[in-house]
Amino acid sequence: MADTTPRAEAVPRARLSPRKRQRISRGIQYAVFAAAVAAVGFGADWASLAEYFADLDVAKEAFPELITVALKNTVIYTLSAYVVGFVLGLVVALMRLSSVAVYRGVALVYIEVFRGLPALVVFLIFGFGLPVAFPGLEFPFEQYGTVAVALGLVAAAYMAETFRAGIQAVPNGQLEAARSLGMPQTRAMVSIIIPQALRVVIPPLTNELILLFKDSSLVFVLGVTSLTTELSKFGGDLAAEHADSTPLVLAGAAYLVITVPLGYVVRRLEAKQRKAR
Amino acid sequence: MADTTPRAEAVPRARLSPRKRQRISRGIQYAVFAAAVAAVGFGADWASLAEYFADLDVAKEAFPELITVALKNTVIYTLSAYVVGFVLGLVVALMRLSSVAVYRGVALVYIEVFRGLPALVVFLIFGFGLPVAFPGLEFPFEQYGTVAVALGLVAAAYMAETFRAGIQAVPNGQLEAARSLGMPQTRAMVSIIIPQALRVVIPPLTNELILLFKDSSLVFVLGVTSLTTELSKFGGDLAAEHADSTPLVLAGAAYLVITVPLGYVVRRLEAKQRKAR
Amino acid sequence: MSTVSPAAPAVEIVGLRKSFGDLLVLKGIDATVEPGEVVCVIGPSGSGKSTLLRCVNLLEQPDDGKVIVNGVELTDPDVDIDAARRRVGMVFQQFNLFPHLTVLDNLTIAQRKVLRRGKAEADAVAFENLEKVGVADKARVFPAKLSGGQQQRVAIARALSMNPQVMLFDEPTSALDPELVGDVLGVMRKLADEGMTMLVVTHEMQFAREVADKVLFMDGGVVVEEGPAAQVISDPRHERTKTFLRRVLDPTHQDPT
Amino acid sequence: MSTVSPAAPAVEIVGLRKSFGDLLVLKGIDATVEPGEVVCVIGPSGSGKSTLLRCVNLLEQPDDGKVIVNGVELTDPDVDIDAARRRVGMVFQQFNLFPHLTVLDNLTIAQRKVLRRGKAEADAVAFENLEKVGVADKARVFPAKLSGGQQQRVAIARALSMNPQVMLFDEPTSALDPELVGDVLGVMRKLADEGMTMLVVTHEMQFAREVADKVLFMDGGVVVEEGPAAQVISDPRHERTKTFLRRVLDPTHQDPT
Amino acid sequence: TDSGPTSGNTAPGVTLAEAGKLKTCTNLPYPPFQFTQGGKTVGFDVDLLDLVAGKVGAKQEIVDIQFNVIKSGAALNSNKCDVAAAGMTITDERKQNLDFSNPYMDEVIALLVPKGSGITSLDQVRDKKLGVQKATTSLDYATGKGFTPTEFEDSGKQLQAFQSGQVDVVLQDLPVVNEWLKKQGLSDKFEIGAEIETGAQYGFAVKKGGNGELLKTINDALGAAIADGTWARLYEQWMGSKPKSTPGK
Ligand SMILES: Nc1ncnc2c1ncn2[C@@H]1O[C@H](COP(=O)(O)OP(=O)(O)OP(=O)(O)O)[C@@H](O)[C@H]1O
Ligand SMILES: Nc1ncnc2c1ncn2[C@@H]1O[C@H](COP(=O)(O)OP(=O)(O)OP(=O)(O)O)[C@@H](O)[C@H]1O
Ligand SMILES: [Mg+2]
Ligand SMILES: [Mg+2]
Repeated sequence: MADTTPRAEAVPRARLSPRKRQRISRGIQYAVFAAAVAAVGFGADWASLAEYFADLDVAKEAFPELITVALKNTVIYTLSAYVVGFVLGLVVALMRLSSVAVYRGVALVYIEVFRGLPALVVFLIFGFGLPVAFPGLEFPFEQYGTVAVALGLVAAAYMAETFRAGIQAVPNGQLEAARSLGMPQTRAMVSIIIPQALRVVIPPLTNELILLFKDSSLVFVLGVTSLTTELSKFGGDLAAEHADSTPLVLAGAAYLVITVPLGYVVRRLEAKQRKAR
Repeated sequence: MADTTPRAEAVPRARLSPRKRQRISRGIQYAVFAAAVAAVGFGADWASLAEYFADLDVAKEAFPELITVALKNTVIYTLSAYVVGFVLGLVVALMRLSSVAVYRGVALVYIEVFRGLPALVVFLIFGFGLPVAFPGLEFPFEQYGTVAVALGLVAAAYMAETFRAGIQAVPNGQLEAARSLGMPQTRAMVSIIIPQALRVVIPPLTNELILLFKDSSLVFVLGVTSLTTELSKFGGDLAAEHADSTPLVLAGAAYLVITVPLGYVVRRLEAKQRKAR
Repeated sequence: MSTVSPAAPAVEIVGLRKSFGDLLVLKGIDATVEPGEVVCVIGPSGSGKSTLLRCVNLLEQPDDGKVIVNGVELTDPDVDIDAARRRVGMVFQQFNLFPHLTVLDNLTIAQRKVLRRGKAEADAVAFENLEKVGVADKARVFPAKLSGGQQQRVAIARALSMNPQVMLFDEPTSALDPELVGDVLGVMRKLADEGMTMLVVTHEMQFAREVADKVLFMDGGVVVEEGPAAQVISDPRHERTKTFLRRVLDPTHQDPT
Repeated sequence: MSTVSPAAPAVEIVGLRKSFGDLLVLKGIDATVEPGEVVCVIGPSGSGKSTLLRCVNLLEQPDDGKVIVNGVELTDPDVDIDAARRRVGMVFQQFNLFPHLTVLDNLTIAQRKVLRRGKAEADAVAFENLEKVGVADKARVFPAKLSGGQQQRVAIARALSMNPQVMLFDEPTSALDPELVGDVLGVMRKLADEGMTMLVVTHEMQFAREVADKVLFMDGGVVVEEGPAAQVISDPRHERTKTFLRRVLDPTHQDPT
Repeated sequence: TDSGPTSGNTAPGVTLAEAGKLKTCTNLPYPPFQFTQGGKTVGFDVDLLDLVAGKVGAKQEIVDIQFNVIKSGAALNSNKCDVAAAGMTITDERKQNLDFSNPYMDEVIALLVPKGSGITSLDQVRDKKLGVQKATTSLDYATGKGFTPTEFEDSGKQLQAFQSGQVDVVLQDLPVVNEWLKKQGLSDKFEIGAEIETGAQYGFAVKKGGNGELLKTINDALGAAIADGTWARLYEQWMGSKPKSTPGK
């Protein structure tokens, strides 16, 4: 089909060129933003905000315990639970990939239950249900041990899925290449598949660290002393004592100081992996 | 290179053929499992377990309120927060993709803060900090409104990232094809990109529903009545009252009845999408 | 086949330059496609062929130089770029059909939303073009149900449905199984015979030799050699062109580098 | 080139059947590769070529039939399959180099862990084979830094490092840029000249015609036609073979189906 | 650390969860019984139990935990602590899960209302939002009267919710309310509308059937403190007034 449209039908110039149109649209958006800022600026009760969210006197009281006790304990809870979750998660993941059906079944139930329940419910059952039923039950390192196991149980379910996904993310061709060189299954897993899977799981495992860090805010239901308190309870109690949210804001800032950079690292790693593929 | 290895060097038969070796290894694994089951079976105090985790008398008391009040409220909290999070999340996602730098900045800070803080801390600041600072503050629908907004604020941050990822997951070639057919940017977004992005985000959005369902277990910190209580508080209080974990087990089961099938749906959808690619 | 007219060129590219970050990809390209002419662009991977094509309908914004299509300078910042793009059809290596729309809707959506054609007219144009590429029977199915060759033919029909004055093809058969390449090349040959103006990036030397009026050989962001198809492919002047063609045309007679 | 010996065949396939779920992919294949012979398998997509190859080194478990390599029946359930696989080298379309290991380690890991060779010996074998395929200078880099052609040549060298008695190739050049195909085919031609027994799935008809002793044409899970390369490719007997070859060898002269 | 029954205490026969420590479970803040002041937990209960700690040669350590797991016995049964002390009322229901000491104070609960509202009884606030602390006798009392009050995790959150208008009136133990009203600004806005004598009494508790020796030590210490006037002195120090009645008399 020869194109019979007359050449003369020139391309119309836009009444407003895209460049101009964009400039106008952007102007409107800035205006909306400025209006919103102004509304907040005049509407908000700045005096109240400063008094209740940034009260220096109250803030002073929070230190140094906010760091030396609360943040320290939060980090201890998180890391110890991470270790428990990592080891248990690896075991569950291997069970999940086992050739023995009952292991797969047990692992599946474990994962489904612990991913499906709120951490709070796990803590309540674990922290009070079990000890009431079995009065002798004790964990090493007292509070720290109890928290590590309770939080670790929840983390293990997520980590098990991460490990499994990591192993399955290694292209099948890798295993086939290894087997076609005469490597037995176990050797191929150890030398070829697992080293590659570990790289894949670093970002989700770091993400799990962030989630655990936040979940550690729930250990208060297990009961804590002034020495084993963590960030959210410390901030919450001090806030209640003074009827002033400044300590909570400080505790929140302490969380962000850890979670935001870690989140950034996770996204960098993920982007790098996407590019490498 | 001609192969000079003598043909006679036959492939060795395995002393134990792989088939036999596998059968033995599997036998060992089953034996270990049986031993573990036996250890638990004899070691556990079944009478205690039954009394404290499956006490029929206590269970009877939990009904029908477990369903008619607690589960109902949990569902109401979750769904209303989901709606708030969806709308707010969409707005934040569009701000995040805006060409105006301040919008991108505001959206980024919002996302980082609300993803970086434990939901508990958000609830405490939101439930007690804000009302103390601004005594007039009220939400519609009382308790339900407060929870919807508090939980929705947290959900919005995650959903915003989901929406953004969904839009960016549509291959660039789709936008290029649309633009090369003469579609303006907005038209291409509406007719080509967003319909495809919506399909991509269905699994993560369903996942977010599961997470919200679990996070609703934290609304107790905002203060609830026996009419607005939800699953974990209902189960926890009843368990404390009877010093018996059966109500908690029932509440846990109620969570699982919702989260496990939803999780299954998510994985089915994800697998389908992976295959479609 | 070649219907060179005294009118202005269909596509005129003048001093086109484009870099990505520090990487200078197009180092000043000049080229012309006359109305009704078929021009093939060949060259090694990374030489800038796709970038050149994408600059012609402004999927990439050139850093410098002019692109003039049928007398309208697309690189003029005040031109209505959406209106201008409608005159230029583009076919991609990866087809880029809209997977959420049926084949028919793939062909009608831009007609209706952009050209504001009614449903009846848009459908008629769509079917006419689907007939032309031989997949009219697939109008109601979704792209995922089609073979690669069928998808690419639908993509060609989709571009044709906007009544473009020029068609750009970027390696349209590279993603296809060898057995399916022929169908698509057949459609392109038919289009050329009907007088469509075409600018084609391809590795199919036989197609270039038989169908193209002119061949450009690009390497390292410049046009190294340019001339009638028979001459450039069968009797190249430049050493780099010779090496490239020897490798592509006769892959088995060669030692590892 | 063909050095048919009075000894047993290098590969013998008898009545091989394989299905995936309800899909019967191989419907009883019989084939023989003599020592030193090069056999090419051609055929349309989905005809079962890859499955056949993968059954030969038991990457897929056949449902029925026998595979005998150098007198050892691999399909015997009591054979040490890992030991048997070492005698058969395999080269994949997607290269499948180990991305976390350097080129050298890709070549030595199986030698050391499976054949229990010492480091010095494994390195020597690796370098010898890297020389042979022309990428010895890349021994210390990671696969991601290599072009597709270089990766595939490394993959060939990796397989050779296990001193296989037979080499299997599954479309070794299909994932390569056209310009890089030649290097890999060159290496394969050299291997064939040196007397390696090879079973090659390929779409490169020129290679098959020039290098193969025998060509099998498969379609729909059966061997439709089998014979000397020149005969099957230049003068096929069966209609389906003729259609296939016409499409592959002359893609531009064809109407859309 | 030792686990389970240990020796190493000076008082014979008394076993502690952790040698050398008398662990006390409570729910903070609960002024004037237990609350944090300058980083330390102080209060009436704290001082009374310090007497007990002295007798067993241990140092008191406070474990802050939800009140419902205190009253259910779970906190004690799981060895989180040796004794529960949280301004806790002795009730028949709680007796099933805990072994209570002798009472150490009579319980009075108060209805705190906005100043000048004229409210003097619970019956006047039927249409208002009532705030209580989770799992307390105030909650039981209000539910008994047909209310569905909003329940807060601890008295601190209850007060904050009241101050910010999330609830209109609150029900809480009188000593706690008195302590609140000492806070700057609160007595200008709020007042006690009604004092309700429940007839119940406060007591400490140990693990059900698990620690008779400790319970005896507690009762001995309480008896001695009441007898020698220490109890009355501490009462006046923390409650701000002389005791109207003396438990066990
Ligand atoms: N969007 C981009 N950002 C950065 N670099 C780019 C981009 N697009 C192309 N390039 C680079 O520009 C160079 C030319 O790319 P181009 O796609 O034009 O080559 P080509 O000749 O089409 O190659 P091929 O035959 O592989 O398609 C390459 O080095 C490529 O990596
Ligand atoms: N693991 C598998 N599971 C299910 N079906 C499979 C599997 N592998 C191959 N098939 C199917 O078996 C048939 C033959 O596949 P095969 O890969 O052997 O064909 P082929 O001749 O190699 O084709 P191509 O030229 O595209 O590589 C195809 O229909 C394919 O979809
Ligand atoms: Mg290109
Ligand atoms: Mg194949």
